[in-house]
Amino acid sequence: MTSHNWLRSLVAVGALVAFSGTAYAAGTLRYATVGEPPSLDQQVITSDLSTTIAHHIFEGLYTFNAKNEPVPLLASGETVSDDGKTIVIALREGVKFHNGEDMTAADVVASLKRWGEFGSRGNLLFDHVESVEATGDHEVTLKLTNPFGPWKNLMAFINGGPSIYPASVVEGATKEPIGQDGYIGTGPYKFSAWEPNRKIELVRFEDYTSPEGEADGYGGERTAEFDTLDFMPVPDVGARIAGVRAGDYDYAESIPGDLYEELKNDETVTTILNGGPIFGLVFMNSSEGPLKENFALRRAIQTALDKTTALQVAIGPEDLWRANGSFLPDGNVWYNDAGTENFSKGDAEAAKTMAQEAGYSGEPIKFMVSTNYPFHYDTAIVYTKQLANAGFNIDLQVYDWATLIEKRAQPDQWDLFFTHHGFVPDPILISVMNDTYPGWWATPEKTELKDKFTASSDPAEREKIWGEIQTLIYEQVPTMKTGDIYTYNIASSKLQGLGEATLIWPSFWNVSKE
Amino acid sequence: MTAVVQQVQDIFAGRRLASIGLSWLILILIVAIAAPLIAPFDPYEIDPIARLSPPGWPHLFGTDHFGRDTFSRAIYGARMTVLIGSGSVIVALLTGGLIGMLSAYFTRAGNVLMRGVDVLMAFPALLLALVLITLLERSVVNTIIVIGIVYATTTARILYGMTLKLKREVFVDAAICSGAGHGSILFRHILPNLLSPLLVQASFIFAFAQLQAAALDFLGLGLPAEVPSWGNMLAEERIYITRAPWLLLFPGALIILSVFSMNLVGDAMRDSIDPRFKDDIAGV
Amino acid sequence: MPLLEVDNLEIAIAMRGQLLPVVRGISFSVDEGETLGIVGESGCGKSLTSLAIMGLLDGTPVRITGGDIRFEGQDLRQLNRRERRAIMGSRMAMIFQEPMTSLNPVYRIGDQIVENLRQHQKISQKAARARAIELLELVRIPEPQQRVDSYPHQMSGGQRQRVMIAMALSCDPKLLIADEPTTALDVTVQKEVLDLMADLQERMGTAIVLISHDLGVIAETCDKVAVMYRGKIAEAAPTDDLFARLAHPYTRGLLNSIPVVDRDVEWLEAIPGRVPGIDEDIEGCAFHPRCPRAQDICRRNEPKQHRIGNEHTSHCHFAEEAAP
Amino acid sequence: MFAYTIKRLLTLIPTLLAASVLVFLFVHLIPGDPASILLGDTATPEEVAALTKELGLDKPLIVQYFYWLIQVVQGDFGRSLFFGAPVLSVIANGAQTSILLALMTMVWIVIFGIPIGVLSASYQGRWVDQLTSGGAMLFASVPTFWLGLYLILIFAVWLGWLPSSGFPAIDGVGALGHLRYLLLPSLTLAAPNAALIIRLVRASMLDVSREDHVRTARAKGLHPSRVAIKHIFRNALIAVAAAFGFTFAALVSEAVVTETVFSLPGIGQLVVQSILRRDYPVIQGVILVIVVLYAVVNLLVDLAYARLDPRVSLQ
Repeated sequence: MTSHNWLRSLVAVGALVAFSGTAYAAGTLRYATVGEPPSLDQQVITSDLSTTIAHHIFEGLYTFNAKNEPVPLLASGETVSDDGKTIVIALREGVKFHNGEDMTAADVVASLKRWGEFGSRGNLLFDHVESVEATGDHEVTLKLTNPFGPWKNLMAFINGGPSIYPASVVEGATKEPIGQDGYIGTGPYKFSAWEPNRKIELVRFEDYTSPEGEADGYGGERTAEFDTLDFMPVPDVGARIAGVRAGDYDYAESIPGDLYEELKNDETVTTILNGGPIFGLVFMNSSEGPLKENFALRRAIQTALDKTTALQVAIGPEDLWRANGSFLPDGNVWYNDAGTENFSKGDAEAAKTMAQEAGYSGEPIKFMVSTNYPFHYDTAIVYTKQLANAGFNIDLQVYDWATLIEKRAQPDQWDLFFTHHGFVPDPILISVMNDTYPGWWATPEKTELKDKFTASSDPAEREKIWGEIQTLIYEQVPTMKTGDIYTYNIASSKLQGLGEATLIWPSFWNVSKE
Repeated sequence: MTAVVQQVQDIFAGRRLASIGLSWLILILIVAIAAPLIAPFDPYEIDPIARLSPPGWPHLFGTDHFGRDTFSRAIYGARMTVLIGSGSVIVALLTGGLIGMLSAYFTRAGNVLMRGVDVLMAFPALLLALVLITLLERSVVNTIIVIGIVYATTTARILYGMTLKLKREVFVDAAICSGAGHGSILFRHILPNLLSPLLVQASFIFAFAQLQAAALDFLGLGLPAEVPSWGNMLAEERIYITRAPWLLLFPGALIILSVFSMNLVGDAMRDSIDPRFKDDIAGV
Repeated sequence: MPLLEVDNLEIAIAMRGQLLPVVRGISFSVDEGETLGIVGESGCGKSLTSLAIMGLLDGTPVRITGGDIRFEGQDLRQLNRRERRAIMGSRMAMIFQEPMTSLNPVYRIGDQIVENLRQHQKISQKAARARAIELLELVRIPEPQQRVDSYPHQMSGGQRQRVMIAMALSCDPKLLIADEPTTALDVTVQKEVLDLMADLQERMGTAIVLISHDLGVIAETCDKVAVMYRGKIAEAAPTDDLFARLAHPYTRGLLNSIPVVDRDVEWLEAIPGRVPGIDEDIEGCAFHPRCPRAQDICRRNEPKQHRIGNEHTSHCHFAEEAAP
Repeated sequence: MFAYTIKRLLTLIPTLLAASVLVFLFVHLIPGDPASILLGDTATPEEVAALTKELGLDKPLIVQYFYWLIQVVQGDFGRSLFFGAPVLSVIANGAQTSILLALMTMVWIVIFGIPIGVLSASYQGRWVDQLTSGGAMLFASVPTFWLGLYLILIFAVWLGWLPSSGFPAIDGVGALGHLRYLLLPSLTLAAPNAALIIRLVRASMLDVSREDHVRTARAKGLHPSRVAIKHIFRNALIAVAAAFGFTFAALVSEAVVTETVFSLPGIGQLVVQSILRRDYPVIQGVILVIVVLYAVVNLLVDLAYARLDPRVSLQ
């Protein structure tokens, strides 16, 4: 019943308008996004949508390969001193910015400084940085206060990370995102236009100098096949799906799980699993309310939940979710099943007794969830029913995302709230590790383990400490993981070079259309 | 009572379509009242194994993506239809009606009030709903209030016009001459004359409230998502249009049939009332 | 051969699924230039008769169920719609009771007259407009050059009725039907309009059928009169003969109920009872329940037509003795 | 006429002021603040507070209101917190889509609505009338988005005749082909509104056909179709014109649902997204633009009244 593209251009209907011709040249990629990104200033914005677009424009010193290991991008290499406190990074030469300027150490230092002070994740690294200076036209030296293992991962994680701008753009920048005229990077595409609610257009950067080496994940050679990339906000999921099937879009993101089988055997569409799964988190309020220090009550809540059922309902087909207790997915270097026996007991009776022992006497527990993310809401509905069966008095409060974020910052407004977390290459980046993140988990045991974890730079030792941290999480339950969710995107079957799975943010260099 | 029955027969005599519409509405009312007795399943009960199963036994209308029985939710949806319809009518006629009538009667204050109504009317209905809902958080009562306010503006405008007309009628002067106070003139003389046009306006509001509620649900601003209402069922399951078509066909048909019936009934009543007001209620 | 002959005309109205008779077989005729008055209480069928003659019953629930209407020798009921329309507004024309609403409010009065002219005659827009101005002058509208472009709401009731007359007479019709033309006007204007009609009749030789419930108006303007009661002609005669010798108690009742200026009377005489409803059928003479002289015979069988003078007829068993 | 227009526009100012206060209050009462949305999930309260201060949103409401009002009076609606672009350009972008969509929908309403309305009035009671007014009412009972979903499925996905969603900007004559993106959305929007217009045309024509001047027209021996168009419809047009005005105004702002289903970058969609993003300047700007639009449409309707009905004089 589906037709080929040439049929579609023979428009037979419409007394008003009867001539054909597609609105876009063949050399254009049309990407249907979930909405408008807040801004493309990568350093201060953590929205995945923003990175999906912006990582075509801006590049960092490092990036990740297919196995999520950091590889050089704008940097050509680095030497780390024996005491691990001095890092000298050599920069690639002949790299041009979109405004024609050459990239030099001065630009890198200015970018790192602004990121360090104002970047979303800047403090994670710069709390341990003594100084950063240009020690040559194409060489930057970083002095740390103490050895800090995850520095390379943090440099490579572009989302809210250190993307490199020209010094002229980034020097005066503060917390407020840089304006559109400042969107000047070194990437294969450059910013062309932002028509509100209609599209963000990137065009090929003609004199882009690509890193050498065979393409591997985001690393290696990058060639811009498409002339333009159009990112169009299509908030309605139905419109996104219909659009790809009807040939109006070439790629669409965040597609509901229940449609996976149907779309898999629709030959005009290919389904692309997201390599790095996202995972749902239900945070507990550690500063006020019934769950304040009552770890036993929190464990009772976690015991009452049968997370597999919730994943079936909220996500659908088996191969799109895993009831996996470890915070990092199977096959990832940080995978660890420590403490995961308490992940999904689903034992209402045990939970009831545990709750009574923890002194729970039926007072209402405020559970905040937003409708902006369908699977948040669907999972919360299942959890509420399961907790009700286990005798918990859950007051489910449904808000739009903006309201939830604001109430979440006020300790007296909630006890549980539902959010999700993107895939991260290093556990330090998980929001629950940040003491000021709502939920405010900052027990002495946590701080002690956390400091040990960041201090060491030996991977094996860090993995062991992470196991202890995960056990502590299942014991103090500052947050509950709901399970790994493999979101998937759909693309027109005419796109080549996409590969079976994408990393977190789809990339469209080395990709072309038939 | 027989007088009312007789009047109803009069209105619907010779109008086959309208009488079918009326009987459908009566059926909906009965189903709404007896919902707990008729519904085979609990409309909220989640059954992950039976998710998205097609119509058959025991799920006559199939199940939604939570595994909830669509047939039971449709039955409770009838209850929500009656609730939203009558709620919106009451809010619209009470607020709008009073404002309209009083502003026409007490012209000095009335002008200011009606200017206010104009400003409110300049607000497109859905934007008004949008702002109120985000302010008040989603619930059945808030949805009813919002839809009620939306139609209060049009009702106020219509009542304002009619009361102006009635105020100039001779029988009002007669009442004044016989010493009647403002209160009795308004409620014993003017209001009875407004009852039949109000009844017609009510039926149109009842009908359009359903569409407005469905639109709000679609935008994620209407009833809380798990509340069983036809609008919600359409809005929450719309992505399954090809995967589980029954989730959109049954509720869709129910809404269309019910709104169609309400419109037919409204039309029949409007044609039978006093022609003086007929051109006022051209459209809601 | 008379200009208009109505022979045993019957008209009924379709209501609640049945055909209820309104006009129960009336006959009369009008010669060229002659004025016939039809008088009767409202609901006696006089207006429907005029609409039937004019052919305006299409699309209404009223049907002609019997009898013939011959106009200029042609039986109007045999004509098809197109032929019927060719006569309307050209050979015969009509003016109505409510001048305030009889003109289309959104068009200038000149254009409405031009429309009638150009419908029936090959005439240019300019010539038609000039003709319209002449007609306005003919009907004594002041400053016709300006008034031709004014809208109906800018004119008084009397002026509007004059415009209606101008429009009606624009194609020099043989017959003008006037359905209570002056009822809605106040007395002074009434006289002006009636004089105007008489004057125009004089000049153009137009026959007039004047319908009214006011015997005074009829007496003043009509050559002959037909008195209708409940769908039948109770009495018909030349105007002078009728008032000289009344041959039907109903006509007498009508006459007595007109207040006379110089006679001071305690109570005005009124005909007792009311006109029977359309769906009530009455044995014998329809007037017997209200007739002061009703006898047994009146209650049992219907009176046939009695001839009193040469053109004086009456449907009353005691027509001969009913003299003054 | 010109004086009347000026007078009407002057009366618009109090309405605008009232509306601006109402909108400003509403918008700032809604929980949630732009800064936290901009910075996203991992921002700390201090960072949110810093950005709020930078954006000037920490000042008391009254100060913010007057500061904004003074700007608006000078024609500067401020910059969108979200896009960083001036509010007016953001709105203009949306306005083009909404107005084109509304115009195309009005075309369908005129092409389908009026003839069917006149037809069902002329054949009152007969099967034509029952079929058309029944059909019109049926269409008026269909939820817009439900209709839209099926139109997309049939005409875009299965048949592939028309694009399913989106609307590329029309920035020149060459881009007129983009109008076909509005075909399905305008039909979806036209269905319920055409139904209203059909019933209105029918009702007002039936009323007019009972008036005396129509009988006069018939007495002039005019052809029935001339009577129907020149005399009956011409008068009915007065009531219909008013409804057209309101329908057009409603179309521009009520099309939120259709814009969402077809993901058109119109004003309705802009307001919904701006409220979700708490983009205060854009919300306020759009609402004011819509209030002005309503006032202008009302004014045009009144001017049309005066043109159509000589009895109405513009005081």
